[in-house]
Amino acid sequence: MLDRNGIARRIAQELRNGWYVNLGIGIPTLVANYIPEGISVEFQSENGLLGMGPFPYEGEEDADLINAGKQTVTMLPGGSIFDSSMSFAMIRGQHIQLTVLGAMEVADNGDIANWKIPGKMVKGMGGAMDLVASADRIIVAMSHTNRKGHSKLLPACSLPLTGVKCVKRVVTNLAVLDVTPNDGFMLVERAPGVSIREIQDATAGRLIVNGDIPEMKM
Amino acid sequence: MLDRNGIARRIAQELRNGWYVNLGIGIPTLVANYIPEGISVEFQSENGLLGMGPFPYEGEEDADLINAGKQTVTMLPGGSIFDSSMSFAMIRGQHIQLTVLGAMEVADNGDIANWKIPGKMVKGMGGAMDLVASADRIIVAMSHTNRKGHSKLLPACSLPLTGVKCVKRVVTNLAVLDVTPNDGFMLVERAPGVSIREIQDATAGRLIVNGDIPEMKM
Amino acid sequence: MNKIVKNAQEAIRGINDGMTLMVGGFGLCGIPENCISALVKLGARNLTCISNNAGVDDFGLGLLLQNKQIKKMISSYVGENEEFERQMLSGELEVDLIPQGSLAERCRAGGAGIPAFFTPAGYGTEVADGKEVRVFNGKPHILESALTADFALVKAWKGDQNGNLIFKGTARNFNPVMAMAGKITIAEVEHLVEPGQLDPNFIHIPGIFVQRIFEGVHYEKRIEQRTVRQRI
Amino acid sequence: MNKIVKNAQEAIRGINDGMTLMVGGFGLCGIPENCISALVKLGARNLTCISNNAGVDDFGLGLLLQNKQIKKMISSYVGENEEFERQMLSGELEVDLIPQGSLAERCRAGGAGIPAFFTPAGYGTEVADGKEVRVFNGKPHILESALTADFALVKAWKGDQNGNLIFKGTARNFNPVMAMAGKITIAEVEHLVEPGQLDPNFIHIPGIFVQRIFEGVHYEKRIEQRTVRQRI
Repeated sequence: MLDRNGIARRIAQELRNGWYVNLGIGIPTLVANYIPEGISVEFQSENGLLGMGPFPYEGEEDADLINAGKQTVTMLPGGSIFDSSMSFAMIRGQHIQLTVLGAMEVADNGDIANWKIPGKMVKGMGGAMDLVASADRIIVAMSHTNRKGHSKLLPACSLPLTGVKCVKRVVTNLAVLDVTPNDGFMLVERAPGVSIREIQDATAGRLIVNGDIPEMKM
Repeated sequence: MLDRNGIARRIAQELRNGWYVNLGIGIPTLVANYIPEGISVEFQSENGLLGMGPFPYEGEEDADLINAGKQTVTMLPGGSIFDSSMSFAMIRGQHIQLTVLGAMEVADNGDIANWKIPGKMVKGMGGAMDLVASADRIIVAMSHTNRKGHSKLLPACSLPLTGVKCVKRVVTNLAVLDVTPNDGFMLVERAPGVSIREIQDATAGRLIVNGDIPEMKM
Repeated sequence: MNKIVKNAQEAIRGINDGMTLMVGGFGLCGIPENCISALVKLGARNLTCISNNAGVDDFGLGLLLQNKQIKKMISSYVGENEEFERQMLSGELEVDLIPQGSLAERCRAGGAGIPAFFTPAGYGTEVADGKEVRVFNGKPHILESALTADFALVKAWKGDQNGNLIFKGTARNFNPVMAMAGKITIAEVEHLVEPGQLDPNFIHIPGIFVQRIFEGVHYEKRIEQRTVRQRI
Repeated sequence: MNKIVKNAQEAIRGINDGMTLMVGGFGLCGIPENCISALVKLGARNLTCISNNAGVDDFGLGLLLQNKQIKKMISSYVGENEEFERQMLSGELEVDLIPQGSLAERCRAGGAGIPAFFTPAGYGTEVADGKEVRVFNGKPHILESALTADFALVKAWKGDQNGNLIFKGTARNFNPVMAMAGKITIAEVEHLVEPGQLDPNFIHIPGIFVQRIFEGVHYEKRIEQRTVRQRI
C-alpha cells in the first residue's frame, strides 16, 4: 500500500521528456519531488507561470510570486509569467501534455467529481473544470477509499460533476487503473503488497482484471 | 471647395481631448497634421501600436516600426506596442473614440462600401470591417463625387458593403453631413464658397436642408 | 493625456450603490489594496464583485464582506474566508461560481468586444445549466458570455500618466483582463513613472484601457501560504 | 527542454504538400524570411497559407507564389503583388479574404481552445454569408470559427532554447497569435540567447507554444513604404 508520497512517486514515472505539466493541489504537488533522472519537464501553474521551481529559502519569499495553491514559489531559468487568460489559453488549447489532480469520486466511464459536496460549504471549482475539459491526458491521484472506507471508484459519481468522461488513469494507494471507454476500470498495476482481491473489494465501479497484474516498480 | 488637406483639417476639428483615434489610409492620415492647439489625442495603428508619432527623419527609418499603411513611423513617449489580437480587442471593444476612413460609397442610412469593386482586383478589407462594425463614432473622409462626376452619397450602396448603418458623419470637399437614423443625410456645413444648390446637385441620397447652413470655419 | 489622480479616494469617485466591480488579484497576490481600503471608507453597498477569490477575513475583499457592502460575488474559488461562508450559508450573499479559465476569458471577451464564445469547460456539469451546448470536432462545448463592469480596480507594479501598466510576477493574474473589461478602469501602481520611462515594447496593458491611475501607499502584500524549504 | 534546431532547412522538416501553414508578419514587417526561403528550396506544393498579407512579387510569400507552391491564401489584404493578381484572376489561386481583426482573433481562438466566437465585424456584408447571426445588446454579430495550422512559421527578435519569444516593435503583429495556433510552431529569431537571459516577466510568447527554434541569418527586413520627413 502506498502513502501520499508513494502515489506521487508512481505518477512521476508517467512523466516524459519535454512535457508541460499542471499539478493540482495536494498529492499532485508532491509529484514534482520525484522527477525521474534524465527527464526534463516544465510545470505550469494556472495563476500564470511556467517553469515553476522549488519553494524559496526562508527569507527569500516574494509575495508577488506564488503558485495556484497560493504558496510562495521560485522560478527556474527559462520560465515565463503571463496573465490568467493566456494561462487558460494554454490549458484549453491543449498545450499542456499532462494534468494531475485529486478527486473525491471517479466513475468507471471517466467522470470526475472533486469540487462540491451538497450541504457543505462550496469553495468553488477554481481551474479544475477547465483542466479536465481540456487535457488529453488526465491522471487522478487519490486514496482508493474515503475516510468511511467507501470506494471512491464508482459505477457513477454521486457528487456534482467536475467533468465528464475525461479521466484516463487513476493512481491510488492500492493500484494503477486505466479508464476504458466502455468497460470500466482496467487494473494495470498493484501497489506493493496489495492483492487483486483487496483492490476488487475497494472498487465499487466495474473492474477488469486481465491475467496477471504486476506489482508497481518503485 | 476643399482639397484633401482641407478635408483633413475640417475633420481635425472633431478631435476632443483625450481621445484615441484610428486614421485610415489616404485623406484620414492627413488629419494628424492638423490637431488643434490644446487638444491631446493618441493615434492607434491597427498593426499594433498606440502613440504613433510623425514619419522618421531620413536615415532613422526602422523596418520594425511601421503603420497600417506599411509606412515607416516613429513612436511618441507613452506609446505602446501590442499584437494584432490585442489591437482589435481595442477596436472591437470600443476603446477607440473615433475612426476616420475613406469610402467609395456612403448610403443615406449609414451603410459604407470601400473595399471591393466587382470585376476588378480585390485587395481585401484589411481592418476596415472590424473598424466600422465597432466604433461608435465613424467619420468618412472622401470626395463628394467620383472621377466620373457621379455622387458617392447614395440612396443605397451599389458596391459590396463594408459595414451597415455605421457612418455617423461624412466630410467631403463640398460639405459636412450627418447621417440621421431615418431621414438620410442632414447638411451641417458648406465648404467655403460652395452653395446649397451645388451640394444638392452632387448628392444622390436623401438630403435634409434645415434653415441656414453655415459655411465651415477653417 | 494625463490620467493621474491624487489617491485612492479620488480614484474611486463615482462608485455607487448597486454597481458591478471587477477586482484584480489571485488570492491576496496583486490585489488593489488602496482602492479596497478606500471603498470600505466610501461605504458603497449592494456591490456585485467579480474577482477570482474573495480575500481572507481581515484582508482583501474580506474587508468589504465584513462591512456588508457586497451583495453578490462572481468568483472561481472562495475558500479562505469564514465571514464569506457565514453570509453565503445564511443567504445574505449571492455567489456565482465560474470555472477559472472561463472567468478569465469572459473578462477578456468583455474588453475585446466579443459578446460570447464556446468553451469545453463545464460541459456536463451544473455550470452548463441553461447554457447552449454545441459540438465542435466531436467535443461538446458550452456558450459563455462576456463580462464587463462599471469599474475595474487593478493593481500594477509600474505605470505612467498615459495609463500604461507593467505587472510583476504572478501579481499579474487577472489584472490585465479586468483592466480591459472595465467601463472605467482604475489602476493603482507601486511606482508611477515619468512618460517615456516605460519601454513601449514591454507594456503589459496599454494605457487605452485605463481611465484613472495613482501611486498607492503602504502596500502590505500579505502572503497567504508562506512556504519555504530548508537551507541545506 | 531544448528546442533548438540548426537552421531553417532542419526547422521546416515535415512540411508536406497540401498542408496548412500560418505565416507571421504584417506586410513585410516581421516575416519569417529564413523559413520562407527554405520552403522555396523544399518545394512543398498545394499549400494553404494563412497570413495577413501575401508579400510582394519578389519577397516574402510572393516567393512561394512565384514558385506556384500556394493553392489557397487566407488573408485580410493582398494588394501589393502582381503575380498574386494574375494567379487569382486566372483561377489558379483560391483566396479567402477575412477582416483583419477576425483573422487575428480566429488564430488566437485556435491556439486557446475556443472553437468559435461572435464578432460584429462583417455583419451585413458578404463575409457573413452562410454564417450564423445573433443579436447581443441590440447589435447583430456573426459566429466565426477558430483557425489552426499544421505548422506556424513565426519570426521573433529574441528567443531561448525553451522557445520563449520576444518581438521588436510592430514586427510583433500576427506572430504571437499564430505561434499559439500552430500544431507545430517554428520560431526563427534574430538573437538566440542563453537560458535565463530573457526576463520571465517580459516574455511575449511563452515557450510552451513553440516546438522548434533557430537563429536566422542574413535578415533583409525590406521596407515597403519608406516614408520620411525633412530635417528642418
